[in-house]
Amino acid sequence: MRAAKEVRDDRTVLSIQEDRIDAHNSGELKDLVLKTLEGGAKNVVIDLARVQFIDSSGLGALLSGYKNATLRSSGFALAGLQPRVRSMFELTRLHRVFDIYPSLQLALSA
Amino acid sequence: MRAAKEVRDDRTVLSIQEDRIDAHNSGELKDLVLKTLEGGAKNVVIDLARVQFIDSSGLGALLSGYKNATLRSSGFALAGLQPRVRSMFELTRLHRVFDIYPSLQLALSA
Amino acid sequence: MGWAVIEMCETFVNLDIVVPSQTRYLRLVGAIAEQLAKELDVQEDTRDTLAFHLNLALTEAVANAIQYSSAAKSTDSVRICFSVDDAYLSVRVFDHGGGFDLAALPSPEFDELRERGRGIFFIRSVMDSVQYHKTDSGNVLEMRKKIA
Amino acid sequence: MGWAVIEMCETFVNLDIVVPSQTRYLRLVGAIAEQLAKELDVQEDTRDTLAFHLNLALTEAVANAIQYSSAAKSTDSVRICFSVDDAYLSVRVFDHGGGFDLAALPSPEFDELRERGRGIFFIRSVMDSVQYHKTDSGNVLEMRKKIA
Ligand SMILES: Nc1ncnc2c1ncn2[C@@H]1O[C@H](COP(=O)(O)OP(=O)(O)O)[C@@H](O)[C@H]1O
Ligand SMILES: Nc1ncnc2c1ncn2[C@@H]1O[C@H](COP(=O)(O)OP(=O)(O)O)[C@@H](O)[C@H]1O
Repeated sequence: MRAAKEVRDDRTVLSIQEDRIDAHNSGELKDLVLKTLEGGAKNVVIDLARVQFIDSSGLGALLSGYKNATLRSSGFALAGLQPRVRSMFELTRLHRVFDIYPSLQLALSA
Repeated sequence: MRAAKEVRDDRTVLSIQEDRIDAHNSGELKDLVLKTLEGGAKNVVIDLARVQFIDSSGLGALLSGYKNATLRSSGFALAGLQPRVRSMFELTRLHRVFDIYPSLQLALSA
Repeated sequence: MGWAVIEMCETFVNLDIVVPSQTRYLRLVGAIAEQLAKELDVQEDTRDTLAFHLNLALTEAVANAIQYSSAAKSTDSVRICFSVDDAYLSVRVFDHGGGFDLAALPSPEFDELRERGRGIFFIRSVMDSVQYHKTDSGNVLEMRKKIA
Repeated sequence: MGWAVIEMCETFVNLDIVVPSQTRYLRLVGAIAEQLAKELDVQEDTRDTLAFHLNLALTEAVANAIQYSSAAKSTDSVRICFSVDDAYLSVRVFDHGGGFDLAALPSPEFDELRERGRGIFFIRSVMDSVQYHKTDSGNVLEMRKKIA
């Protein structure tokens, strides 16, 4: 999984550089988020702007991140969902669970 | 084979509406050109601007048109070759045989 | 005055593919499914959605075939057959695992934030019918989608 | 300061496809070949050319397999196998016709404006090696291309 990590003020941004998240790389995404939280990040934003496709295991990895962040009282937000990705959240009603922003910029200024 | 036929002044333009010419539709291209010549067209221009791919049978269909046109003392020109299509003519040196214009507009004003 | 000379509108498809039982092939399988959707004779405005839905259904089905077979044989491969009969596209994904009872599978509880259990739900959401049965050549998940 | 977290760079490919012996499948076969080229771990700037070349080689090879087999059996299908070993992509196209002697095939005479006889020439132009042999499971045209 290619991803870039960047700290901006109090937020840690993980920008996913893959166009696709599926059972082949969702385990890496899960580990990456977990390590970031274990490293002390208190406000994690996942930028999904480059991701054109996500499957159920990818949603699972993000849910794992969300639950872990909540346990550690860290913020956990998603940004830049492309139409196909957004539809996966809507079908499973997970858009009501996650804190979702149209773009990274809006997530950072929230 | 989807194609549009249009008469402009002394020229008959066949605009190929397919993005691909291969052994599945090259026979139709050959017939189309032949019928156009049999219909009395004296100056045929084939607009290939939409064609992104042509195989050896497609080149064969165009050669058939070229030879038929020559037999009937009709002009026969090609226009709008996309890079992959152009490379096929160059590999077989057929760009030295055909009358080729970068665009339909240039072919019509020639 | 342009006019269409000849137009072919035949719906077709009959494609068999075999890939190793490894998740790295999911992307390729999904891409082939999208490609195939683009070759189908469906309305322009629904083509992209159909492509996405086939990609998703195949990704989920093949991921399951890989995951629930791999205990049985790690050098396994997954076979996928696409075909069109009448107005339906049918896709079959074979696996060589222990199988399961599709009809007995409960719908996911959306309020429980479990990390798994949404694959079949997605397949059911985007396809018109889904069946699973055991055959002599392995188990097969058959997914059908109306395309005309 | 962004940093790459994990990067996977494994070259792979092992794909078997079977289509009916009909020219309408050439487009799909070509598109799958392009898709596959895009999944290979080759340099960005050569990827599009590789995709084109695989599309062309497959289109020509499968067209021949269809044309020179069809006399034999019209309900035939064409099998195509892609695989990577070392730094080579190898593609095999099977046919069930009478076969031919590839080595004895002359190069096309460019000055003669014949309508046919450029298919193998194109395959040879875009691939690094081409072989044809008879096997128990039919004749096979094997094309190899260095990709690393
Ligand atoms: N091919 C299969 N072979 C055996 N069991 C399967 C197969 N596909 C699905 N299942 C079963 O159905 C359940 C639900 O599958 P799915 O909705 O894809 O969720 P997940 O795989 O994330 O658990 C799985 O947990 C598994 O028990
Ligand atoms: N799969 C095949 N089976 C039998 N003969 C073949 C096959 N492929 C090619 N050939 C022979 O090689 C010749 C050259 O093939 P090719 O360069 O593709 O040109 P074309 O098919 O246009 O004649 C063909 O005319 C045919 O005799």
